Amino acid sequence: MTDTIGTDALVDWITRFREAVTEKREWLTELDSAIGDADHGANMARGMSAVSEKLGAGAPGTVDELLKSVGMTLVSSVGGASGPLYGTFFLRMGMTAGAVTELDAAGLAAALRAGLEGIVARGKAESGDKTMFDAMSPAVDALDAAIAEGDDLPTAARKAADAAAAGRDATEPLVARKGRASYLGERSAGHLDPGAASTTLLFETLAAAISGSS
Amino acid sequence: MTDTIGTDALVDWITRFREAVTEKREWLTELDSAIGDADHGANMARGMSAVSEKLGAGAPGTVDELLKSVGMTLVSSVGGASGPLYGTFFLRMGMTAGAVTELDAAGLAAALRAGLEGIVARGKAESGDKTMFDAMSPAVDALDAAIAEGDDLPTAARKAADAAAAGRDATEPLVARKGRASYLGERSAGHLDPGAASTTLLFETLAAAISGSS
Amino acid sequence: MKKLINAPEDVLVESLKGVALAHPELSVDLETHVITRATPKEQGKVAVVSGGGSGHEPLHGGFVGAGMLDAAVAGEVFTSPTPDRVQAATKAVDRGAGVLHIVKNYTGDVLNFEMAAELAQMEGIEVGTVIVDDDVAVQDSLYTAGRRGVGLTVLLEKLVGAAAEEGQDLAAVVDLATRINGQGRSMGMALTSCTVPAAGKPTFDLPDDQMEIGIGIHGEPGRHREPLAPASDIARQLVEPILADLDFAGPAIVMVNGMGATPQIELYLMYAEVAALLEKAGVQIARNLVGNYITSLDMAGCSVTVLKVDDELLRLWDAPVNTPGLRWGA
Amino acid sequence: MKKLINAPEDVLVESLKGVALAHPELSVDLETHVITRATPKEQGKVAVVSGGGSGHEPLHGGFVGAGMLDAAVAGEVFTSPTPDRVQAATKAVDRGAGVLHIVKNYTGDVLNFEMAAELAQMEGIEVGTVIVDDDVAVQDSLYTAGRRGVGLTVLLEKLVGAAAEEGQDLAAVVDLATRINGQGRSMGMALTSCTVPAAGKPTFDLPDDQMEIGIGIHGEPGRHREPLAPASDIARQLVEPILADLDFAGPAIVMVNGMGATPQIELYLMYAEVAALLEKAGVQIARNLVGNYITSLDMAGCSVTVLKVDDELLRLWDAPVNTPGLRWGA
Ligand SMILES: Nc1ncnc2c1ncn2[C@@H]1O[C@H](COP(=O)(O)OP(=O)(O)O)[C@@H](O)[C@H]1O
Ligand SMILES: Nc1ncnc2c1ncn2[C@@H]1O[C@H](COP(=O)(O)OP(=O)(O)O)[C@@H](O)[C@H]1O
Ligand SMILES: [Mg+2]
Ligand SMILES: [Mg+2]
Ligand SMILES: [Mg+2]
Ligand SMILES: [Mg+2]
Repeated sequence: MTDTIGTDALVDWITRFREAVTEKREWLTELDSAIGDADHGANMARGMSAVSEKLGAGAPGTVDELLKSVGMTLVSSVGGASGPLYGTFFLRMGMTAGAVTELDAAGLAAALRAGLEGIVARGKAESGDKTMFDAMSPAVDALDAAIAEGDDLPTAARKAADAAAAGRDATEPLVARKGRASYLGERSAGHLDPGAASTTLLFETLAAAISGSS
Repeated sequence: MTDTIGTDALVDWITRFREAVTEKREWLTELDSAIGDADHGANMARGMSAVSEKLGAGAPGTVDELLKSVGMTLVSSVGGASGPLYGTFFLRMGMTAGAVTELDAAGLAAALRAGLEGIVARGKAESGDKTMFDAMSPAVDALDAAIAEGDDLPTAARKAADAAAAGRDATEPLVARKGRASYLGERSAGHLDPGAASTTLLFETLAAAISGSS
Repeated sequence: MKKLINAPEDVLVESLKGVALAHPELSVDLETHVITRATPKEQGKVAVVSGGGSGHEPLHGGFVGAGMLDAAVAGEVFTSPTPDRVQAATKAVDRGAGVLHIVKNYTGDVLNFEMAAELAQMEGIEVGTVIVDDDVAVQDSLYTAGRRGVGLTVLLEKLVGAAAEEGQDLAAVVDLATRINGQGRSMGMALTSCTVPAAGKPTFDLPDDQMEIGIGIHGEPGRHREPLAPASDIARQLVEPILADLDFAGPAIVMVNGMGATPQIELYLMYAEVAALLEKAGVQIARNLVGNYITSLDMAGCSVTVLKVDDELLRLWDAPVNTPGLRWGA
Repeated sequence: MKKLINAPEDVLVESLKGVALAHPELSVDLETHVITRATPKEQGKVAVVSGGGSGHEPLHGGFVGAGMLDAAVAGEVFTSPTPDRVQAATKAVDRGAGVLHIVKNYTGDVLNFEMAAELAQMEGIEVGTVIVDDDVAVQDSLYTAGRRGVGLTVLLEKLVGAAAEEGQDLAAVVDLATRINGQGRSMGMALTSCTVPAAGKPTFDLPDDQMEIGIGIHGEPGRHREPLAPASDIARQLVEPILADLDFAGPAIVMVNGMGATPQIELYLMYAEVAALLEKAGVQIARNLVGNYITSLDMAGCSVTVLKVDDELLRLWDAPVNTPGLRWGA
């Protein structure tokens, strides 16, 4: 078993993520209706379809070029909070990955960690603020822990996805402190955070791409 | 039996008419919602309550002063189509009645006929245009006919009220040619004319005032 | 009924109170509901008075000011004001050169302004009248109440106001008004009914997937009801009857007007559709207005008005105007 | 969903097309959704750029023109525009004296404008930023996203636009903007939700007898929901938190703003209520705006903005402005 993820698998990840946000578009928007402005589904679907179009014209051969292209496309097609945040995530991932054609488990973990840090640098979210951070941070932590325990990449990615989902579900009772939902004060409690929901899709599709490619 | 109507009975008529339009206010507005602008009830209630207030401050002793005062008050408090039309009706009635303290059957019939002609002079309505004319004209005709047949005043007034009601009901299938309802074209058919409905109340209350006072 | 009001019967006066507070350049009489300029125009110029039921704001009160109206008489919601008030306004603004009454063609408005003109003339004030009847949704006929006065009223008040301001005499101003009325047409549609405060519920029920074509400005239902359609189709349904009624090839002023609850983003979208159709028909849009100018309370929908113009009308259009609802060059 | 639109995804571009057709004095880029003045201001003057999600019209595009904005960047409905577009607008209008970005305090707007400023600065354009956060419905805190930028944005764009137009340098313009942001506050409420075209149904459900207090401008629910109340009570609920947050005794500019579907007759009525409450609290209303200036698509409701002013701010307020949404002295 090759415990790496190459550019093809990364493209597969991006494609699956695009399909997932498109399929769950209405659900994401519904979540954003409850505590935001009812556009998270549209934002993610617009951004990822721009990414697909970009990649369809020819995907770069190295991991850094590929992920930076994804990031730049998101930055320049989404707008809203999620555009710069997801955009920065992929840009930082790419910068950390470097001009390679595949990433091993440690390389992927480092890249994801850099992406997460990029989101924090931009958005200043902390744990419990009820944002995408609350799904992403446990997912990256779980990936690190699984690799440290010696899990193979598919297993580690699966654990990351599960941690993201758990983190997403844990946003429900929270009172938001960042993003639009914070304007609702106490009324933001009792709803899942839309960004945490899309981030869970990001890790679910990563796990699927990795097991599909392993 | 005194076959006349004096100023007291006329005041009673006006009071009863006020009560009737106030009580039927919502119905009149509903009729006007269907083929007009949803204000006929409010217009008539506002006008007649202004009239009551005016008369409450002291009713004139002669028929002409009384009816002209009613007419002027309606003109200056209703607005819309019904203000000038009902206002002119009472003004002309008063002018025709003259400075008397009571009207006999022929005098009342002549005054009502003059009122009707005033409405036509202002509004140019013809029979079948789906307006208050379609209730008032048969009512005045019926009064004339009853008096010619030798009916007493209460009986004649009763027949006039019945003719008004029949005229009102006959407006239902008509396509309006005057007033706001005319803008609806064919869609105005299938609804009673609100003005014909309030005119019927005018003759119903006249009959009630006359029988109450006879 | 969801409205920012207190008691329904106080809406008009309380709203006029707000107009008075917001616009020190206007005088608002809370008894008679007459709005005049705080600084009257010079003696010897024709005064222009309009009015009608309330609920069409900014029409008419929002068009009082230099270059447009001298007075507006506000009736109750959707109810023409009474003759005594129109006469009072007429008398107040007469500067010795006569007064033009701009009357929208509704039986109520026509009758009340007619009586008002009689009263004013009895006091020696010369009164001219133009009856605006531009709504092509209504079939014109000698035997009916005729066409309604709708959107064209806004353009006419601006143009005639400019002519009066520059000192044209009453006969000229009446002629101009009559000419404008002859060469302008409008057509409107509604996505929703409006709710008259005193009635407390929508004037008509319109299912979620239906719209009314050929409405007026009083919440009256239109000529027909049909399934909701895209903006391009709605534009066609508004523009075609206008073009069918009068040859508009050549320069024109075009207004896309909101009925009160339709936001600007939609009105501009409609304007793009309307402009494309008109251009295809040889209409050159020389000037335009896009916004809420003659509304129907909280109705959602829009109307289109097209007015054939020449250099003279464009000159009057471009003349300074300084009112709450329309302002440029001042 | 009852709207005058074609396909939901085309609303923005098709509406911008209408803006372009209606306003030859503006340049509208249908690719980047950037609106600029057709005639740029003189070299050597600070340029003022704003932008944000669409659906708030006339904000921001309707405020481009002499005396106000140099460019507006229109994002998708309720979605901040992307950094590349803001940067393109910044570059297009820079006249060598630097550019002020006016940003409403939403995470999306702040992040995208921040990236845009970085991009512009990399190209050697000096960029100053003011983040408007005037909404007292939101509790202010270092640990949250902070207060939203709402109604004050309109007043700030006018005042800062005037300062830039008269030639004040970037530091002065930034200072002025910061000062204005410090002394203005707003609060809003909704009678109905709005409907985002792409979503196709109302963002939140609000029963017929309920209203939302403390809403923003993106159809987000407010701080709390309560039974429908008379206008006088609503005015109190909007004015009190504003006065509790800052001492407004003295001269002020006051705006009563409609959310998009509320007609003028109601806004003026609200203005009367608001003005009475403010006066009682020692606020002297020196200037006012009543109308739809910063909207939330087809939401019914209103907001109140109060800005403390001095003679200098009043001078800038009275300076000529010539935009589709705000115009005087020109
Ligand atoms: N400061 C922040 N840091 C991290 N994530 C954030 C922050 N602010 C908002 N988000 C995320 O962005 C999501 C909303 O994205 P989206 O709806 O696309 O943008 P917008 O809020 O501009 O409409 C939220 O659900 C939240 O997860
Ligand atoms: N030209 C006319 N002649 C006679 N009656 C008329 C005429 N036009 C309208 N009406 C009557 O007026 C009634 C409407 O009155 P109202 O609703 O109070 O005024 P408006 O139509 O101005 O709102 C109609 O139902 C009709 O009976
Ligand atoms: Mg959102
Ligand atoms: Mg009526
Ligand atoms: Mg009426
Ligand atoms: Mg958004």
